[in-house]
Amino acid sequence: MVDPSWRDGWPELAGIGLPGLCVPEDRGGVGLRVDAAAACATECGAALHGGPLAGLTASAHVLARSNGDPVVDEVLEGILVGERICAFGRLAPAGQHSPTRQHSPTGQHSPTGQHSPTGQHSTDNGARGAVGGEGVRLARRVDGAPQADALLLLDPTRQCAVLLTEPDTWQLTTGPDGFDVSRGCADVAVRADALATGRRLTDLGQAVDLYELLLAADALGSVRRMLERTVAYAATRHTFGRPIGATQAVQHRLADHTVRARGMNLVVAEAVRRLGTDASHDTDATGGTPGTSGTSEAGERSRWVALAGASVSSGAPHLLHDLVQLTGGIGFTWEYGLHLHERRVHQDARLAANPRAALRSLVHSAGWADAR
Amino acid sequence: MVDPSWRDGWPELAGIGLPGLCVPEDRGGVGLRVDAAAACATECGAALHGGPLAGLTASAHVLARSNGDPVVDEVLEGILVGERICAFGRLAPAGQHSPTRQHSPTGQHSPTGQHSPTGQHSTDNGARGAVGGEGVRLARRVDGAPQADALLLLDPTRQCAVLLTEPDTWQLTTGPDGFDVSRGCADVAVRADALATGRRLTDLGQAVDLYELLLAADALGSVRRMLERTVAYAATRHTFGRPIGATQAVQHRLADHTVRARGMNLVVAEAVRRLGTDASHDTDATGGTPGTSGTSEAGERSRWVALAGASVSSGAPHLLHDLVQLTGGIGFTWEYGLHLHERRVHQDARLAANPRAALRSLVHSAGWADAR
Amino acid sequence: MPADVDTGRQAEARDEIDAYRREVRAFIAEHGVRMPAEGVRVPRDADHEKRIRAWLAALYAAGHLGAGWPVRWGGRAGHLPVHDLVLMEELIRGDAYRPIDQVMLAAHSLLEFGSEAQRRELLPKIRGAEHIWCQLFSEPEAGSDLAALRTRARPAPDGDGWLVSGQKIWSTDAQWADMGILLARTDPDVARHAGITAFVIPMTLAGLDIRPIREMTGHAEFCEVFLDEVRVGPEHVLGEVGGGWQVVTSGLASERAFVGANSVQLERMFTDLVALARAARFADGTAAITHEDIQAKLAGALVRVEEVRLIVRDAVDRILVDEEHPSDGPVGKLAYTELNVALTELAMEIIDSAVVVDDIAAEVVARWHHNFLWGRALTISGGASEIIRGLIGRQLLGLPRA
Amino acid sequence: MPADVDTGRQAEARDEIDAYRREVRAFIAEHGVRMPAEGVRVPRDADHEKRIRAWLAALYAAGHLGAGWPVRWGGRAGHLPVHDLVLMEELIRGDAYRPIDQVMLAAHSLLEFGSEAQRRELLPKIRGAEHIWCQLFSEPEAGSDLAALRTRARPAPDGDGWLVSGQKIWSTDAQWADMGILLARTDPDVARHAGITAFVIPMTLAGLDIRPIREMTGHAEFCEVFLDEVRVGPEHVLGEVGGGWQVVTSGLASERAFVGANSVQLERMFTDLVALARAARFADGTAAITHEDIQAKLAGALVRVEEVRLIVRDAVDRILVDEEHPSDGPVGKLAYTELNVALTELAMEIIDSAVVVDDIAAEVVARWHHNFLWGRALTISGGASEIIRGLIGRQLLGLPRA
Repeated sequence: MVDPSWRDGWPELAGIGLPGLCVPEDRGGVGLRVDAAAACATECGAALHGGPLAGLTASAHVLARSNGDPVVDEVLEGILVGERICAFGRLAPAGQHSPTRQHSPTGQHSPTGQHSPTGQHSTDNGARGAVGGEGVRLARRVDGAPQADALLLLDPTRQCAVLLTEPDTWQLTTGPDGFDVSRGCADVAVRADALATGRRLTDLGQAVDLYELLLAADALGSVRRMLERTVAYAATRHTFGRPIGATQAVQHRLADHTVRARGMNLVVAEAVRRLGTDASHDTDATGGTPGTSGTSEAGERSRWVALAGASVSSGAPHLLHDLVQLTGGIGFTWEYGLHLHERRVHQDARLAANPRAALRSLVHSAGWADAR
Repeated sequence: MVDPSWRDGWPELAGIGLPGLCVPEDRGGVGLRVDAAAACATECGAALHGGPLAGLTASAHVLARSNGDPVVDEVLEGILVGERICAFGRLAPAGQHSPTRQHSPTGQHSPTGQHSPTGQHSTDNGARGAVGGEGVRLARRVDGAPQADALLLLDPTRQCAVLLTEPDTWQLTTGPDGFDVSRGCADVAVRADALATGRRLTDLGQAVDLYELLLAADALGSVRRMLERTVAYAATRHTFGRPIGATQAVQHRLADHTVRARGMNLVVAEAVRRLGTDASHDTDATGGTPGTSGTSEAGERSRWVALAGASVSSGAPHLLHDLVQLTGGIGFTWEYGLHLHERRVHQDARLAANPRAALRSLVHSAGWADAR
Repeated sequence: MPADVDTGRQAEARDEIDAYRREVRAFIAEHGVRMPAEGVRVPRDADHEKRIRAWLAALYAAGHLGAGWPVRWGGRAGHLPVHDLVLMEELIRGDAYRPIDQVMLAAHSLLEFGSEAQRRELLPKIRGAEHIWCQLFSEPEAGSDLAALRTRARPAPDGDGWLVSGQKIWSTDAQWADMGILLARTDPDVARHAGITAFVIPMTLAGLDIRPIREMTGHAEFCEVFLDEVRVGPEHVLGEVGGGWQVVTSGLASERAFVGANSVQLERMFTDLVALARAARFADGTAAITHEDIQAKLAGALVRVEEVRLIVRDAVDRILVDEEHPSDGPVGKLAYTELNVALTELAMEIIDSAVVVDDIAAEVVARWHHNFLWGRALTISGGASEIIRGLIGRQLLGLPRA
Repeated sequence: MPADVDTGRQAEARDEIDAYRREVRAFIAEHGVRMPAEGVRVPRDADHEKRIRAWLAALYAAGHLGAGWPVRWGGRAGHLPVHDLVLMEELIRGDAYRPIDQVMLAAHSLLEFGSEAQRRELLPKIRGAEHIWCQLFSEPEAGSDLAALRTRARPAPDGDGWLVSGQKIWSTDAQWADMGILLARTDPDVARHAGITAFVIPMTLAGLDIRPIREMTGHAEFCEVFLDEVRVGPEHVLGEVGGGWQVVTSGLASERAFVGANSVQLERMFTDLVALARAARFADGTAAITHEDIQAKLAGALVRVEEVRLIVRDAVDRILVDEEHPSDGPVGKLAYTELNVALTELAMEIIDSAVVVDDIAAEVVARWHHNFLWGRALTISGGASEIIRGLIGRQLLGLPRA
């Protein structure tokens, strides 16, 4: 269940800098502290925190790169003090996959300040699927949309983002993402006229890389916490007269999982290092990197973000699902909570369409897709 | 190593019917006994027999469907008494992948009766790659070619097969298939004029299905024999004061392998049953089969052959490679022989370009490749 | 329908089986109560429960359930074991509410170990669906290791009964069961498997506290059952005092015959997987199924599905002619439940990787979400996979105990 | 070059390391002897052996090998542990013949446990490559369980020496080694790990019979060594009588520093995998790499390669600053050797599925054939994966012994 109280504690976390970890100091943040942002995301994952940290960090990062627009500045300031939630999403191509039922968005839902205790944004049946029509654009799987009072939506076809601050210009529908019960997420249908008049931000900085990397870091938190917990359980739970952790069936799998988790952890850390490091340190004269074909620095950073996304999204779900097996019946209960992390880790993957999107990104950066 | 004596014992095996197990009785065989052919192939795999049973069975099956041609009849009779070896292969599309070096086949090699003890058909460097040129067509990976005195080559573009009986019209080159040391295999370059004048057989019957199914059955023999051997080893080999088969790390994997091997076994048996059964028993009014889209009986048979090929070729190599691990250092020696089965099982896969070809065949028969 | 029972060794009886299949199918179409969404069997409300009981009673009355019982208890003379499998296959195909495992187990146990009085009282109430049964076997400290159970039945101070105290867990359907088969330790001084007695008890006895457990699926299909000085008498003993272990092992064997129905489950799951791959779309708008990487995964899954369907059919073929090997049940269970998990993981990978799943397939996605979580129940309960691998190692491979 | 040592914590010493790397690279280019095809280290013939020994001696003379030894034994004052790794990386990249594990282990053991006389006699001969060493540790009944060794050293009837009898196996390079480190049981009456003594012996002693074992790769890199009443004296004892186990465990630790070179091996293997996928063609003439299913497998492999390269680098970073955790070596070994096997299996799958591999890549295919078979040596020797998982379970996770 989404912890309904996360908004209550949010201003305090904002006070120690959370949403501004990738905002320059002169814009009120703490600089490009990707390491700190990733560490916070990992802790949020481990704690099943209800906030959309990855999207919020990316939004703040973009807003901070636009200077002098009072509307933008106001949202940024609201984010930095923990009062505003600006969800981060991606517009689907115009007209794509719109269902046949049409329903013009009327702004029945003003989600500001609604903290749904279940993470399921309830919509009536009429509103569900009310996303077609000429006058509407869709953004799928917008994390934090049910709690958001602003939206920053990437328009991939125009390489820019649009900031929306009027909740009555969009409408939410729930999708299969209600599977994750620790955070709120929804599809968003936006009025085309609002998109046309919204603030258009063209300098995205490293927002997309940050977003995807922090999602991987979030899932990593679940893996770490649940692996520790399962090791502790295995050391104490007895069956057939000995701790289950003293059987090879359990011990050897925990060892394998630990090695894999270390690998995920280090790939995420390396991506963090590259994203947060001054560019002048990146080149090295003495050797090549597998899978690259002489890419740019920005390309190499995105490649490491894809590696992190692929590593965690391909490894974490299976690892957690096996931890349920190793925990046995207790692990299968709602109360024990392993499933809350399973749900969350799958949602982290979905928000970036991983693992496949990350793997395809690696394929493209390696140039294999151009092979003959 | 190819057992150099397999040809010596071959007439005796032919005497009990081996090469004619899929030849009608009125042509000197024992009928379409796919079950017996598969059982023999499995035994040959288990025993690392040096003969090209799958190809020979397929060749004999095709030759038996052509009646009244004395050249064809002579080869068939020779096969059935174990005196002649007619290798079975597939012509590559004309001009495809021909290396740049050109060398006209001169018939330096008359492979008849040569039983190479290493399975490596030695060719001089000049002859190696002597497969290009206008006047030449290639057939890759022809099992038994080094021992063959006749060739039956499928021409996929013309849906027929060509019988060649003059060894000086083709030339062998070795490829990476020397990896399998229990049988002889080579690429064959055939003079185009010989292809034009060779006997053209248009009724292939179930030759291709038979060939691929018997290759799967051959690999299954290796799996069964080596699994039994490893179980017996694990029951007696002691380390840290107990049999290694009494540790979960070994016992549980052997259990998993046993289950998987049973699955392979049953899929092969089902394909055998369908290939060898009268067509009238195939249909059933009460339900559908996953992955099919209402195919013909012949299509359904080929689908089961593809299932068998995919099952064994995707499962057997990894299973055998893990048996080496479970056997430890002794399993790593040449003498212990696990590797001989590994090499053979990979070769069985290669002769049908599996596992991928079989999986693609399943994709096509299911109609997924046509999806939008 | 390659893994249907009628295409196996029983081919000679094909016509009779086909006729029975048609009969069952018609019966289900006319009277069947739909399986609730996502396979949760616990009734939603009193009306739902009433309809379920009526449907189960109808199955008994028509001779489809309990057909293999002795004729004097309602069995049908011409019944063949294969009919049970045909019934189960058609119930699954028809999405109808299925007979309840524990009830079938209770009937089996009563027929095998029950006293004449117990049979006379209890068997008709099973046929009438007046009695739903649950098992009170597992305990928090005795899951896979059932012989470690601690629930104690102490002789009642006032005479010829026992006072039972302890805690049971994973009791399916206990929240609406009328009767339970209870295992309790009557003699704490003998070795693990001895000293355990089976009782058949009304779930209304004083001192029973039944608490549904919410599982990670969000539903509550299992219960904890607390026993606090529950008074049971000699009339509740099933079989011999101290002979509870035989009841357990005989009961486990009785469930294996239905393993054949797993074949139909796999068929349905695979169909759902293909439906998902058709509906799931990537960022460029293409359907997942149009991509060679997804096609390869589907084809690989199909191969495993056919392997396991044949493993199941092979076991069923032997069960039907009473040539079962002790490892057939474990092999079938391990193969089915582990493949089931692998299929759900593949489905989740496709869902995760999709930008959107066509709205029309929302139900498919919801089903995969449920199956993904529920799949772990199958690899944990009824003998965890880790236990089963050991059983196979010992019973089939003849290896020493690990 | 993300997993090279110089991009880790040692970034501050970057310039110095880069300079050393250039120096080593130039040295290899000028003097290096090529690694024989398929990585087999045993010399082909006398001339080959002569060139190998000269090359190894040159590495010592130039201060690239043995640089970390105490200066009085030939070590170099400015040596940093990271130099060893740079050396090994460049040797692998340059395809040059690499230093021999057992020789480095022998040097480490002599420096740690050798008497002054032993060091004075033997260390210079290592530097001059006059002495190649082998290990006489494993036995047919004592592989993973080394403490079970049975080779007996009985007091010689005539005085202060021993007569050693037994059988050793898996002794790499024993067929051309000049010296061996031998483990034998001097006291059969004490527990497994005690009572074992280490000896340093010339491989020319009477009673030694050395038989190369042909491995499944077709090569013979290991030997069996039979000992029949081999006479050894007190001067051959390394360390304390009965203190052999310390020599073993200390030696194993010494090898871990070179784990970093595995990162370069993985880099090269992955390059080879891509080369294979470009050269392998399917029936329609298309290259494997053009298909999305193969691309997905390559990308998945790349992710695992980068994970394991970082695991290795992470361990090396700690080793270099002496903050190693006991489990770092096992974690790195398990991760590297198991991924290595997985990569070879993927390569074999591509080869199997191809109709033809472009002739130009015949060498790539041959390398994969060798690597596929050889890969199992890595997961079996030096602690089988099954042993390593237990070590990790106990040392890192703190779980009880299984």
